[in-house]
Amino acid sequence: MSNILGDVTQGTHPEKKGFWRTYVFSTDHKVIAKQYLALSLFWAVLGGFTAYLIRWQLAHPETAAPGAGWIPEPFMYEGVVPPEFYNVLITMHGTIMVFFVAMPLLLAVFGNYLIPLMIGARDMAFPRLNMLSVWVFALASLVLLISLFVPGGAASAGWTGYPPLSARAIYTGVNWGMNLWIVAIALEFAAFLMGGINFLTTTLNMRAPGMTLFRLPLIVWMQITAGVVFMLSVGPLIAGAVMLLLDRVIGTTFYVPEGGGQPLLWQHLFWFFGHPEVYVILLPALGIILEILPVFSRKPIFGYRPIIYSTIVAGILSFIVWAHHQYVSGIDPRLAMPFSITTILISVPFALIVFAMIATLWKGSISFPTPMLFALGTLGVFLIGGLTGIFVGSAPVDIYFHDTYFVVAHFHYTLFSAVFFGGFAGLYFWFPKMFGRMMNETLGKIHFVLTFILFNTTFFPMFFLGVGGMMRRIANPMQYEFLQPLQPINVFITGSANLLLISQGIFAINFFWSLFRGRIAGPNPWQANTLEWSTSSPPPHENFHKIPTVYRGPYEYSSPETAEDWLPQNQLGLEEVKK
Amino acid sequence: MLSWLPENISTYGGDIDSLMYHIYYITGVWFLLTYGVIIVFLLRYRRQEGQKAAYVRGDSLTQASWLLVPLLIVLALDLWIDFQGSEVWAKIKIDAPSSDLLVGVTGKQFNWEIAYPGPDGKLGTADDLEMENELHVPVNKVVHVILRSKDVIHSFFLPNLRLKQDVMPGRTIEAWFEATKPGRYPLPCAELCGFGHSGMEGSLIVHSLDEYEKWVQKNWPNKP
Amino acid sequence: MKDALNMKIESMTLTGTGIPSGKAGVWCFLASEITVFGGLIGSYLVVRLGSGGWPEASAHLSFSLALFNTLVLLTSSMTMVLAFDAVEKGDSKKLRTFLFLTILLGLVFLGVKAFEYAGKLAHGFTPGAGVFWSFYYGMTGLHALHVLAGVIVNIILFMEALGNALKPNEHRVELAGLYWHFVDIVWIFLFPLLYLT
Amino acid sequence: MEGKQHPNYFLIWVWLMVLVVVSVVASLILPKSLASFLIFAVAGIKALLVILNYMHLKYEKPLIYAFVIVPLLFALILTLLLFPDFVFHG
Ligand code: HEA
Ligand code: HEA
Ligand code: CUA
Ligand SMILES: [Cu+2]
Repeated sequence: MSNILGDVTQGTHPEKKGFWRTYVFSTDHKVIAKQYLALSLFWAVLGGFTAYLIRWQLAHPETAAPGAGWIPEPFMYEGVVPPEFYNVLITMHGTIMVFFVAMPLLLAVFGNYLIPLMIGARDMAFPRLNMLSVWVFALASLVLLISLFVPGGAASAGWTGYPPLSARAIYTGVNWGMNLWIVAIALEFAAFLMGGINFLTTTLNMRAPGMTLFRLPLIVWMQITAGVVFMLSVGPLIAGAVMLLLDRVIGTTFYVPEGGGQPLLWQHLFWFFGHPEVYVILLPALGIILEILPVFSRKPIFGYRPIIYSTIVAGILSFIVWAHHQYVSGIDPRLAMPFSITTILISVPFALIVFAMIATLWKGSISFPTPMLFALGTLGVFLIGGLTGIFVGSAPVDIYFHDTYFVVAHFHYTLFSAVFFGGFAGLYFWFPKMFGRMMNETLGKIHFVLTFILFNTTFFPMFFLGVGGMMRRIANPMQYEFLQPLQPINVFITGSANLLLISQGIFAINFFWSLFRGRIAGPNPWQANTLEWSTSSPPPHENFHKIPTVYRGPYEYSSPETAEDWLPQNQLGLEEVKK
Repeated sequence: MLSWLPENISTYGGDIDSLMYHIYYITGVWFLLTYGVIIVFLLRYRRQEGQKAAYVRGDSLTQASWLLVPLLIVLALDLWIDFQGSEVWAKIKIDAPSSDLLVGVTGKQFNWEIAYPGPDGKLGTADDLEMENELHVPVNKVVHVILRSKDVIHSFFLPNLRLKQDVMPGRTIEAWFEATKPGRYPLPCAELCGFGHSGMEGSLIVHSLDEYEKWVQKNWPNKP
Repeated sequence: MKDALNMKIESMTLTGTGIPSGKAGVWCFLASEITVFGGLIGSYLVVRLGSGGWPEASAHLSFSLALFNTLVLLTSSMTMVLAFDAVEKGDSKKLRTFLFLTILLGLVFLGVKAFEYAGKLAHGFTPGAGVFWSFYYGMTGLHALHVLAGVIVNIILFMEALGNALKPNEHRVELAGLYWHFVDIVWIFLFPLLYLT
Repeated sequence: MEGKQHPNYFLIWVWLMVLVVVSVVASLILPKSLASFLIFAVAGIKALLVILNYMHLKYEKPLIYAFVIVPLLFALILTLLLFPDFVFHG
């Protein structure tokens, strides 16, 4: 504990350690990444289960959900979801998916695993802090799990937790569940703050010789931008969460109007974080596809620097768009328009990134193994999500679309594309590096096709629901006469969603099967350039036998310098040999 | 897709709808373009024996202009959307016309309480009439709604009028509309407000002018 | 094989900013702390300016206790920086003295704070007594927690200094100092925000 | 530490004390608005003294300045954009 900030230079470990030190209390960034992977997959299963119950209730309200009969009484009644539990379900679904799946999977897993390897370092700048981070995250997970089982039930004010609904137990009947929810999220923030500090310091200080900032792989840029954006946006929400917790526990009135408080304040603090947060999730996913596209088109990334600048511009802009979640919440109407303008303008930097990706394909030599398929899937799905963001970004249009399924469709198109398409792309791509074995291609392709089709059949119809006026967060659309004609869509969506969930089983099978039976990968199965591929798979403790020296940028594919179509960053090229 | 919109019966609903269509066409074209280009590239440049990819890094200005020109178009379209949006927004939210009729709507778990000011036109006086979940208004009149909440946040949603406004406890928020067609329309709550949120619904009853007069006569028989 | 020395040499050839990692990390942490207190103080400002009428409530605060605490905390910042100075000069006796003084001053601050809270609570100014009191307890409470954390860090350093175990990690006195001064700066603003205006 | 330059720590402390007294006196004798202005100006100066000297920002690289200025800027933006909703509302 006292040595948390010790440099890696002081923290050399002897090679041999017991089981506990190697797999559980390890300070090795690769082990920590895998621990995060295990936790996030655990939560993904739980998040998927909540989605199943939500979808069942929406399509077949007040009927027993198959396979849910075992859930005991205060929660469900022989498989039937009561309305108060429906609110718990969406709250937990949103919280789990955003904070306990997306963040750990995209930031903690890929960031931890890749940053040191890609910059040519032996570990993070603060390995012990890194270990602390995963354990704080595990604690957060535990607290969130416990919150499900305390008397009074779990948090049920939506993942956005708007007060006063969330500020006083009388409005929901939820007491400790909500308090623990706040604590869990605060702990999660603490874990990712540690992670962010580590990512940034590591990238600043631990780069291998020759690894200048503009030779970093783009995913590293994306990860640290995401980390910085996270660290700078989460502060006000931490303050806001403290206020919310105090409101609940010691009776302050920050958000309670009877005591002079301001419920609207929470919304501002939440979205000041909440919007940057969605880019915190998106950027690493974009980073993943930016790594994969050049490898499988055997071409350099088109416009490496412009992409970096766009990322930074998008990161900065993301701090001044937050009130687009509040157009109809009673903010000053004069405020809405500037926010609407900045919101829509943020499409410019993302357009650049998208165009750069497309230009990378141009005149490439493109092959389609599973990681490439998922990368292209991410791009395709994110495009729809981003473009529909323009609808809700326009303030007058959002008057109608706010809190309808149009928004639900929009954010599943963006989030799901980032988290699952992007996450799967990354897992299929780096699985050989992480575990030394290849994943099965056939199963992978089947998984992709099913996920891509079923994702679209699940979420595209939600746009129609939204246009038709269906509100989100309602437990039973059949209670509304004007929504009854839309019910067949809901039934269709639920059918697709169930198949989508089941088809993820293919991934699970592939994952575990390949873990033990997959083809041995070798150090560089994709013939990629970045440094992680220059060491063995999986890399040894402390990553490299000798710290590599870097001679060039990460995307020198099909370079005229060599006859091969790839040229690793650490390989001496013609020019260096001449010298 | 947008044909699923519920029937529009408000004076400014048309503006919102046409803005929606504009965005729909713009994004639709971009969608088709980008998807088209991606698919063409994927087919055209798939791996073939003995063919090496071109070494293009997009560094030079001529190459980067392949990014910059489309980007300028995006920027122009963005500003266009913003510009149109500002006009519609100003019309709806900032330059509200003066009211012909005032109603108070108070959200509470889990009902809309509706207060009509009565003949004196003022809310909070003795001749007020209170009703649950039924909002009666005349057609073609500008109605101002005074929104309040007794407990948590609710959201006053009239899909057919393209009107949605959260009600915020501790604050008074004003919204307005002018309905153009008599009938009965849904008035759900669109913000999560507790276990009874689902099903919190009232209705808007738009009367023709003489029907409205009858309704007024029934409720305030000795109107001065 | 790779022993500590080897790694040290290697790490010197790494490409970096020239800022020691520990320091960069702490500043990075402080950057996000700035937004925590920035958000809190910003909220306080707007809510206060928007509702008027708070000077009456803030008149109930004990100005003299807060003034005393201000002096205590400012002084503790000096002792902390003198402790760091002692590290640079390699004077471990002075280091122990100044760390001890800093801890002591921190504890005095917390003691006074506790006394102040008790007095307020006894007069019925509970956290629920209005939004001014919410902010009062919220802001000073969060700050006090930071002071407490700083005291704990300093105590750990002090213990190590006692056993001379600090030797290889002396730079951590500087890092702890950065944090401690930051907490001091927060108080520099809380004092006028709550007690003076 | 580069160059072993040192501010005079004790002198800085004296200044801090003086400034505390200034702001206290200001709050007692000056009219309200002027006093507030002075008090926050003084608080700013005190903070600068601490950060530049005790935290040695004076001797740091520009990157560290960014660690201070950027978050302050964002906090400022947040606060300013909160004004319409909480200060200027009817
Ligand atoms: C990863 C997640 C993610 C991402 C990337 C985005 C991206 C964007 N989002 Fe989304 N959003 C969410 C996750 C995300 N969002 C979530 C979770 C919510 C709901 C939270 C809740 O209430 O529970 C939400 C809600 C939300 C709202 C509030 C809706 C409401 O509640 O009423 C708005 C409104 O402006 C919005 C806008 C945008 C915009 C403009 C973008 C832009 O960044 C998109 C930019 C990208 C493109 C535009 C595509 C590429 C560009 C081109 C191909 C060029 C052509 C384009 C033009 C000419 C315009 N989002
Ligand atoms: C990353 C974010 C994310 C993801 C992936 C999802 C996935 C899904 N979500 Fe959603 N959702 C949210 C974030 C997300 N969601 C948020 C933030 C809300 C708002 C909450 C609120 O209103 O407060 C929401 C709300 C929401 C609603 C609206 C509820 C309402 O407003 O009433 C609905 C309704 O259909 C829904 C459905 C689904 C479905 C069917 C899926 C399916 O796609 C799920 C499919 C499941 C998986 C893909 C996981 C499978 C498991 C694995 C991949 C691991 C297996 C591998 C091993 C074990 C090795 N979600
Ligand atoms: Cu009222 Cu939802
Ligand atoms: Cu947003």
